[in-house]
Amino acid sequence: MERLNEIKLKNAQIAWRAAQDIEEGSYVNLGIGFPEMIAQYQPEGRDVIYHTENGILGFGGAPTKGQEDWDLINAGKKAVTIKPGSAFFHHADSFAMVRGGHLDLAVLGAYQVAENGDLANWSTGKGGVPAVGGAMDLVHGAKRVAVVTDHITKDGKAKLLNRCTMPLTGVECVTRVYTSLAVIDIKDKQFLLREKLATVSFDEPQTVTGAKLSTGKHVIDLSVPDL
Amino acid sequence: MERLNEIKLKNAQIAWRAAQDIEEGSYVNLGIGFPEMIAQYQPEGRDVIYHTENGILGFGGAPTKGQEDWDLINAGKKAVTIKPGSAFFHHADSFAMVRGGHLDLAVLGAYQVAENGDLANWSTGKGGVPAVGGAMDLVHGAKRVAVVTDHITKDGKAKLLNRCTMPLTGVECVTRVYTSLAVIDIKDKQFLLREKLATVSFDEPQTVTGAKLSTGKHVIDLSVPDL
Amino acid sequence: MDKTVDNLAAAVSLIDDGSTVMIGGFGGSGAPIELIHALIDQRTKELTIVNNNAGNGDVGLAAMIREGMVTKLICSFPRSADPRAFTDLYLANKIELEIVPQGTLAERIRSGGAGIPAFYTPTGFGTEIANGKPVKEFDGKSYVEERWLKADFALIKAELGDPLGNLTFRMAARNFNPLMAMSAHHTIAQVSKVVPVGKINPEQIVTPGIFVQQIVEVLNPAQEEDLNQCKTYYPEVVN
Amino acid sequence: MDKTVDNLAAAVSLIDDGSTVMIGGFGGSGAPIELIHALIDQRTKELTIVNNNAGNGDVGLAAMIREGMVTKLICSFPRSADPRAFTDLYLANKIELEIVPQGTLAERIRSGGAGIPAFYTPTGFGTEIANGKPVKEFDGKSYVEERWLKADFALIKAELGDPLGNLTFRMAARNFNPLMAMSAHHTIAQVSKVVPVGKINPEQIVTPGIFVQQIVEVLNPAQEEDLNQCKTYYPEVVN
Repeated sequence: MERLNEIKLKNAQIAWRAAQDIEEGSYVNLGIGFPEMIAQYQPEGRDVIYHTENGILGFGGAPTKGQEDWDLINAGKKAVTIKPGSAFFHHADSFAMVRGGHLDLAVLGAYQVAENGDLANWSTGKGGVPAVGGAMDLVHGAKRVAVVTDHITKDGKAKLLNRCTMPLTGVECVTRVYTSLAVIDIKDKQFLLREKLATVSFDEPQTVTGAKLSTGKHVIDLSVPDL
Repeated sequence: MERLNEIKLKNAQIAWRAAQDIEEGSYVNLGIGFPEMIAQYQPEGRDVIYHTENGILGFGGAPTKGQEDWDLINAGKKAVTIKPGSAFFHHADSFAMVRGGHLDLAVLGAYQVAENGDLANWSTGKGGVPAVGGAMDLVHGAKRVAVVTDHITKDGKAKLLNRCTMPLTGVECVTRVYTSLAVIDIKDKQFLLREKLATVSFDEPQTVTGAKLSTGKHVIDLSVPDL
Repeated sequence: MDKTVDNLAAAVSLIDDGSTVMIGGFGGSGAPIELIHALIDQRTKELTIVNNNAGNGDVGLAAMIREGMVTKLICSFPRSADPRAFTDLYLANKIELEIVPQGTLAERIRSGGAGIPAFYTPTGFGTEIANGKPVKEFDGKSYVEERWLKADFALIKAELGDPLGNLTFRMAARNFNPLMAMSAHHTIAQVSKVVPVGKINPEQIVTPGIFVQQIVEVLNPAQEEDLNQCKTYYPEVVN
Repeated sequence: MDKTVDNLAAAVSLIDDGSTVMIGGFGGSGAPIELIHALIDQRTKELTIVNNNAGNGDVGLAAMIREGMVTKLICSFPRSADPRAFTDLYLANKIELEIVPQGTLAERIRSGGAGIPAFYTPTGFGTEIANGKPVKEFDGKSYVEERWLKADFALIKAELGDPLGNLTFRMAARNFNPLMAMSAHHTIAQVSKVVPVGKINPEQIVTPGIFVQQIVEVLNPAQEEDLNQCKTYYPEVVN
């Protein structure tokens, strides 16, 4: 475990890896927080249009400090900018885009992901103030739902499980998970290891995964730059 | 019957009478054809905003011949003009206005009206090509639904009936009927005679009405200008 | 990303026999006449068409129906000044008709685009339109359950369009066009002018590009009403 | 017809204790701070508030909650940079919370305005959000039935407004504002500028006046974010 903690990818590197899979011309929603980083690693020259729940298509990065316009924010309520060709719309139209299957991809964070694609990312179920935002709409709306997450929790527990124990965000919705150790697809209610760090063995990711991690012939190295 | 046919109001006069009841500041939809005439008799100085299903609020009368813009038409596909303060919107928003109860009044034509407020105005039930348009939405959407109609059909049959025999447009939706002989309210599943032409007796309208026409103390003269 | 297509024939070339095609417009206003004529040229068959009406005269949707390309029509009002094309086939039992109240038609199309498989409406309750549909009571009032309407393709008409597919509409030519853009799997927009990306004020975009797959410029588009006043017949009869 | 009202106090004066009030905005963007503060001045009690969030810092909705005016909050995300006002009352069981997924919240509000008493959505199926709600299968997939949401009043923020109530919105400050205008029985809009009737291009009106009952001009409206950066506290504490 300690060894894995030393060699595992940083969030920026997981975000970089997720960014490589986003296709030219895609419409993409990135969850608040960690997933937002993905936009920074969008490969040069690739056109991707980002959607935010609060009614913008085609927003760009943060403005210079002091240049914020608080009518121009993203779902995380951070100030953003707009690119040429952006559009504003109200919340019902925004979620028509989401629920209607118009987004090619949503990338979200996770507390837990189950081998059947169930996702838990909105409530730890431990009390406190619940807050769901747009996550439940996104997981049943976007054409493809991916997750970026550390492979294990801060206290060493598996986040990839047989069944989620925390309240669900959506059922059977996640099809790919980018973790700090591996890239894992979910297909036919199974975790399929697609890529792993060159420095971990085939067995190591399984030791920190709470469900069977199927490995096929096609597992390749998960290779990312230093960031 | 022949006597009634001689003294009965013309459509323009029925339209005039209906126009007098439209309140300052109302949002109003007028059905295709005969009801459209009502707008011509809107009392001077009274602000009324007309809605048309195809996405205009605040349209005005017909343009000068030759000045038609065919992107600026009403539900009857006749060329109209716009007044200052008009707005364009798509069909879902247009019917949100209708179905959501935002229109103060809809005035429609009728084949038949029943004493419980049922309306038949879309299909004679006799074959041919059925066509419903926006009528079914209007009758269950506008805050108040009124009808303008001749009191009897061209071949002398009653249009105000116990029960409609033609396919219904809506159930229990009409609350006032302006006919060529009288103004009749519908309340508690009864026709209540409110106004009648001074030249007809209390009994005459009943003879051409297919349901009980209740008369109270408050029946007044239906008085309209020559038009 | 550039969604512009060079010509009308290319724009409609993906449309296959048997497709469901939504066509924007209310009567002639907002009707994408040039796209419809390109589809007629292509002789695509067995189409299910969704439109508010059933065409007028001898051009546009009426011509498409007259040419026998349409198996089924879903509309609210199949009457017009000159509805012969539809009426003749309908009375001869050669075209199927699904009549939908206009507001329900609009909402079913929007629902298709918004991922709402069904909704309840007061419209049509107690009428033959509700036959066979579930009815449910809410707060003491009865409503009819209506299903979403989706399509393989939408042919729409817009005013300005940019290469990302962002659109504006001219006056009441907006009508069903933005809704059909949302609902169809593949939306083809004819625009009266293609402008550069960034040229349309983002607050004034009515249909964001995410709902549009292809745009084709048609300068000075014809109005169905004008064509019919001139007794235009499409496709032109060649002696 | 002139829907303009002279001042904020007059604009909110109809709002009674026990009302359901929708408040526009997403976080601070599009939040009608000045209208909210006018309502705080009026000390209206036992309100049910519909908003995407639960306020931030010591101004606007947060201040209204802190002052004990809110009995129930219907929202999607009651967290913010500084959510103390809500969190304290919530954890002390002094305010009721109904959590609604954001897209479902938007659609429920729109449905209220559009006369759709209920609709089906995939959102929340299989989660605790669906507890107690009817579930129905369409085309082999399961959906949750959700009800419309209506309100007695809406407080919204717009950019331009004319005396007929026609409105435009500034950038992403649009968010829930047009939907709440549709859904509330009585909509009060604060606008950054009142312009004469006819001044707004009818193609560019986002909320037609039919959805708006009163408008009040608030020149240079405050941004919640700016107020919080300056540690503003409303109502000001007078020594």
